[in-house]
Amino acid sequence: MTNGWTDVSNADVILVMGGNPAENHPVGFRFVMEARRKRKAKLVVVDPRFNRTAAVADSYTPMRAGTDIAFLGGLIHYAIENKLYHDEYVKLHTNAPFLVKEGFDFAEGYFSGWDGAAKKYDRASWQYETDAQGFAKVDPALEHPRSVFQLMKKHYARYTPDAVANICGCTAEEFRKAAAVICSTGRADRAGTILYALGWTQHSHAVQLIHTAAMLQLMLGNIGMPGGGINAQRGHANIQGSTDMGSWNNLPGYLKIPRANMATLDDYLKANTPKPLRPNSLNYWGNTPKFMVSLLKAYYGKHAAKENGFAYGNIPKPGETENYGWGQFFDKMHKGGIEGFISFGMNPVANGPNTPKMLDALSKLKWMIVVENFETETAAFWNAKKLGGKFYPTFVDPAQIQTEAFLLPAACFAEKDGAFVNSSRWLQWKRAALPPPGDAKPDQEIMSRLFLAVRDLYAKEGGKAPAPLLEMNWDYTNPRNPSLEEVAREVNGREIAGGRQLNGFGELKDDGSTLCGNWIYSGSWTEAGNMMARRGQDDPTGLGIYPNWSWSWPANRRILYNRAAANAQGQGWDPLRTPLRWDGERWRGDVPDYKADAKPADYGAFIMLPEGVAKLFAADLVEGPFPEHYEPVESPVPNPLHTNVSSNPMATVFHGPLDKLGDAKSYPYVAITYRLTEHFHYWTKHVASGSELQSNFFVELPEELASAKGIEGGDIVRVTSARGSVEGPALVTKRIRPLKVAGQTVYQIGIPIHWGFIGRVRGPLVNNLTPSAYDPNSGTPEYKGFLVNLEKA
Amino acid sequence: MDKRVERFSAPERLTHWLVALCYLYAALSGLALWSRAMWWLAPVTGGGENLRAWHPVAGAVFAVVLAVQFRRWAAQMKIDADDRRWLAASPRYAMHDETGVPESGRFNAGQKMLFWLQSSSAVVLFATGIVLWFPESMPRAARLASILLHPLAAVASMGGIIVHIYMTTIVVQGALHAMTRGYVSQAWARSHHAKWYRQLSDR
Amino acid sequence: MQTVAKLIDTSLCIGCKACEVACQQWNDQEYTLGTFQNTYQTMPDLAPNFWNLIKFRETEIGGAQSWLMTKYQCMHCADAGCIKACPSPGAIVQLGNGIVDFNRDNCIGCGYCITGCPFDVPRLSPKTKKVYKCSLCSDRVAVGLEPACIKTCPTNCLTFGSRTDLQFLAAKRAEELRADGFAGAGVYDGPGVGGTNVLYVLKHAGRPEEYGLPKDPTIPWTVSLWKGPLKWLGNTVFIGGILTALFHFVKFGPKEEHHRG
Amino acid sequence: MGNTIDRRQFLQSSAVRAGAVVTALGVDLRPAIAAARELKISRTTQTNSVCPYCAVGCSVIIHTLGDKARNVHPTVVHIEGDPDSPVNRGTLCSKGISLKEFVVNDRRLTRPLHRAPGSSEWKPVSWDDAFAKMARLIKDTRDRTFVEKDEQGREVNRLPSVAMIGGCTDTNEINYLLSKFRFGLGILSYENQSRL
Repeated sequence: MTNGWTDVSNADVILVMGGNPAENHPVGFRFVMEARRKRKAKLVVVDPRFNRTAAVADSYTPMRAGTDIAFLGGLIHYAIENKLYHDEYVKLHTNAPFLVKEGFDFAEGYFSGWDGAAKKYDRASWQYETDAQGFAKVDPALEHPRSVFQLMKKHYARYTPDAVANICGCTAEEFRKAAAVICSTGRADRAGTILYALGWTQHSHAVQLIHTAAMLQLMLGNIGMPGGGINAQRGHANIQGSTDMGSWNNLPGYLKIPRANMATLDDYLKANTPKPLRPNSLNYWGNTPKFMVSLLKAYYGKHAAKENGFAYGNIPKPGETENYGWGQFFDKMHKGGIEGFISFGMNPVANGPNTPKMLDALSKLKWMIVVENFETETAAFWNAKKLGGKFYPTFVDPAQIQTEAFLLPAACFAEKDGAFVNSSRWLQWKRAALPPPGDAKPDQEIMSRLFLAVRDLYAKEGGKAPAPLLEMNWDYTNPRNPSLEEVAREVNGREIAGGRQLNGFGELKDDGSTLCGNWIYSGSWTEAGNMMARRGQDDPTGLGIYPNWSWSWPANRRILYNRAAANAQGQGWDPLRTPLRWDGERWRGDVPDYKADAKPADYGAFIMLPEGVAKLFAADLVEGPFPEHYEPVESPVPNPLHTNVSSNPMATVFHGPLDKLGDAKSYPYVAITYRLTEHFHYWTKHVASGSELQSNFFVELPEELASAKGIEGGDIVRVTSARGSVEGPALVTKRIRPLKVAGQTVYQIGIPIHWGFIGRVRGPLVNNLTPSAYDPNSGTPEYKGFLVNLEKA
Repeated sequence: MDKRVERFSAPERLTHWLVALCYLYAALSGLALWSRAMWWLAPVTGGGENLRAWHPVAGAVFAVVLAVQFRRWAAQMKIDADDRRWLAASPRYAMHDETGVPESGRFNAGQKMLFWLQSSSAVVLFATGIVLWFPESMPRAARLASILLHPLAAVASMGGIIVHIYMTTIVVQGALHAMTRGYVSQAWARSHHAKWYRQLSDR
Repeated sequence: MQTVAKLIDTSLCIGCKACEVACQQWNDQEYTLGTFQNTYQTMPDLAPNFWNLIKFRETEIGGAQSWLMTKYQCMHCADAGCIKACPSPGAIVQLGNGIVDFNRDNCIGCGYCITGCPFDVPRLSPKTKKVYKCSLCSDRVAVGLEPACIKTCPTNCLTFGSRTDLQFLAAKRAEELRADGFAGAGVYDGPGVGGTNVLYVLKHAGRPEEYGLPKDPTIPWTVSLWKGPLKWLGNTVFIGGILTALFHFVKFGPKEEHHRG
Repeated sequence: MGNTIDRRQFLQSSAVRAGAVVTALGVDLRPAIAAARELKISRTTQTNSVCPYCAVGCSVIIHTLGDKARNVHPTVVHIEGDPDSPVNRGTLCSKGISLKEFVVNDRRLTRPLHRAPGSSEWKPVSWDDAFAKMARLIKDTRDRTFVEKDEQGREVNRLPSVAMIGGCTDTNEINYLLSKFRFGLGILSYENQSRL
């Protein structure tokens, strides 16, 4: 979230699209209701289903799953066409005035630079036209035909209301009505927010989709504004913190993983420290060396010295173009290329795409370690034939599965301390209330003892490449079970000499004199103590910024890009709703997302970007600098905009025997999977209360389709995709409308997740159906909008 | 000494007293449920929870035994022309002025009326009682009707019973003895049930 | 002494069921599993171990697609039919603050309250032979805590406070809704039962049945008849019967054999 | 009338705490005593925690009974929203309000389990044995498949044959330790729930 939950109450318009907060974030949704009560805010819902958010909305527009870019692109077109965008904001805070190199083009579904043989883009033509110093050229009037603004206007000229209706399946009138409300925020005194969730991220074009939303919000001048922003409602208590601590391609703090071609730390820093693209760009990532060296010091302690590049060599490095993401490594596992697998509290058999393939992949493992509160489908995958056999006709008996499995009992949240980062980026410290049951242990003890056991073997017996293992700093007071407070202090960072806790990442050094486990968390545990455990109630701005409640990354800043809520003079666009303003000497309000002592004109508002301004045109994404509507990998119709390039040409798709894709002839219906408010993910099927609220798996389908198929509510239906099937009772409803798309009627089917073959209540795993197709930038699978068939069982 | 005449056979007496016993319990526990002013009867009849459990059981036994009694007596309870005249003259009967009061058979018209009153109210009490016994599985309309009809029938029934008890224990000396021991004197029979007495003598 | 109340603004209910579970948790209810009923509703009706149910109704009102979600529980009527029907003194009590509470030690399980209730709320447990319903968390209210359902409600759909304050708030909310284009918006508070201490704001106040609420709730006339005229009739019969007998005895005494010819 | 506990009766009642309780609810609460039931959280220890489900980040108060004396294991009797939190202000959703059912749950795992290759069941194993076995398996795999230099001879120090996932249900600190764990071993294939 750029803005956070409490800030939603400052909005005038709330667009909920690709999310369903009333059901999946009911407590967060209270701020939507507050905005409506306090500010008469309008709630606009665009969704394939008339869900519980739509039930209380001011306007609901149905749409076909996977066509969000068309809808949002239509909004951009609508805003430009009707001059509803915030002109001054766009000129000041975005790259709309930047000139793009000659040669950039878009035609017939491809941007310039497409290499059909290699199936990828050469992004050379997507760059800015630069001057002698390497700065981008601009046209402040936005009139140059190669200015980002003009290129964007041209790109979205095709996204007329009729075109949107034809793709999305709503009527042009419905689109216009929603657009009028949404685009009403393109004024200085109005702010609109967007709430989204997995309905946007689970597509083969997910990142582009969110880019479109960001573009729309920038056009409307809503980024940085209280009551604005684009706000991802994340689905797990610490999915944000977990992401902040890195994934296969990131080190903690979003430092990029070193690649094989970056042999030394210098190579790495050269490749990953950006240069400013405008004279007034603060370019904060220019501090990358401080962050990286402090991280290496935290990792390798005394083994990290200037002479050895701070033990940089110990960090594992993928090849330049290699991908070690979810789709790739499970595919590799499926092909027998992975021996061992460790899962700390995740259940890929349930939550990963294409369960039949997942089961097959796990059965090829030599060993597997699962750390959990409850027995999961993943832990017991080897028993899937017995427990869920009907849906896995080709899966083998346990006797044929040679995987040695460990299922380790872990403490649950109430039995551990530590910090969770919520969607608002608030690090909230929690305390342990009781010891774990029986012989269960906290994860840090399990992990540490396992790590130390391996390390002991290396110390005793020697072995291959012991250095990365032996030099990793595990020097905690109790290494077998480190105190999380001690770990949190290390994450915050300190001066190595003297041990003073740092006040923030501004104090980090690139000479090895500071250590810091995650630079964006620096400031969370200072000499003043644990900032994450603070319980202050004050809200000095009255905008729902609670600076003394817990601690927010970065630097306790609550609204990201808050400098953009002010104009060139540093005064708020809306004087009644200004998180940050320049009083002539200093910035007042929220912690400035800006250099604290710099004048308004000194720098661009987007200090993390080399441009210094926000990017409407973004060359970093693999499938193009402007988002384009591409159909899902499985689609009921060819792309109405360019039939030959129907789905995302860069989408990650696998082609093994278990990766089949279906066509509209055999699988005519569009399916989406989603959560219900009654359950949490695959956990509450173990919990009595959730089991009571919704005991049964079911399939939601439109009345019209049901009557055509002779299905009545409660009849058992079978849903089949090219990968697998599920069975359950039908919930027949008016709330999913048949849609007219490209001249034909398209039916959508809703399938809630939450059940599995282990639990207090059981049901089929919906990922039996989903395709192994992923977004190329983020690696998220396409759970929204794949094809199925439906029949009465 | 007068010759004795058998008035009620042993099975008749047994049924009557079984009915009476069940009735007494159902009536007392029912009175506790009837009004909070009568709640003092609840401890007497076993306490709230027990009386809730036992009242319907007593009612059910009452209904079954009453059915036996009904089968035995129904034929003798037909109202004939004499009975109608008897009823017309009943105020005088009540004031012990029996001129013009026709002679009675085995049961006089008042007793017959009581029989029919008790039998019909028992039908209502039983039907509505079943509903009130298992309210959770009964339709709301039935419960709403029963909650009114059950006490209504009870009131009617108990009104009759008050008269019955008063008549049989105090007004008509010897009646109680007839039901306890089974026989009456010829004089008593002749005096109270002349028609019946003649039938017996004719036999 | 102020009467407490709960306000349910149905226009703010998102059917999240937090109130259902809060009730279950606070009252340590046993959870049960349900069978599929072609609805999102947790169970078809209230149950002895389920005192607070959100009713889900898919409907169309004025041509607009609606999905109405209405919390349903004891209404804590001022003139409570359950109390009227209850034979066991102290089993159902109306506290000074208006809460209609059960004291299950005194409950005899007759179920009359179920019939007496205009809203069909109390439920008899076949297991314990006692009747159960919402107590408006009288134990929490006693120590200054809100009822569990109200505290947990994320959207402000539920509000707790004095009845007077909430009547004011409800009227204001209804007015806001009318200003928002819901001409039929209004407050539902059961005048037929002397007002309920659970107030509803409905967008379509003229059609409470759409929400699963009875149109004009009153104590059933059979119950009123039973507890009113019938009681007097009965008392007359019983007392009159006995008095008449006494009078008769004194005036006429027993029959003597010689009366007859 | 007899069913109403009126103010006088209340004041006379010996079972009732003394003192006026007029709270922020704006309601005089004194008459609302339910003598039949003791408030179930009146003797609990309260611990501040955060809901482990979605990422709204609702603060919760965990009520435990049991003073941790030698033979006493505290147990959770109730979990409720924390009114101090600006996020939830005491409110919780249907999942959060029933967290007790998650913590106190007869389906919780309470001892390490091991499944031998080809077996069709779990067998309990001691922690020490489990750690020894797992460490041996990890070392064998690492020694066999670790890549110090790629085909082009560049130092890469990676362990491509082990994959690891998780962390989104755990705290920052554990996630940080996980990063040390995996980089120590050389694991690159690492993902969490944000990928899904």
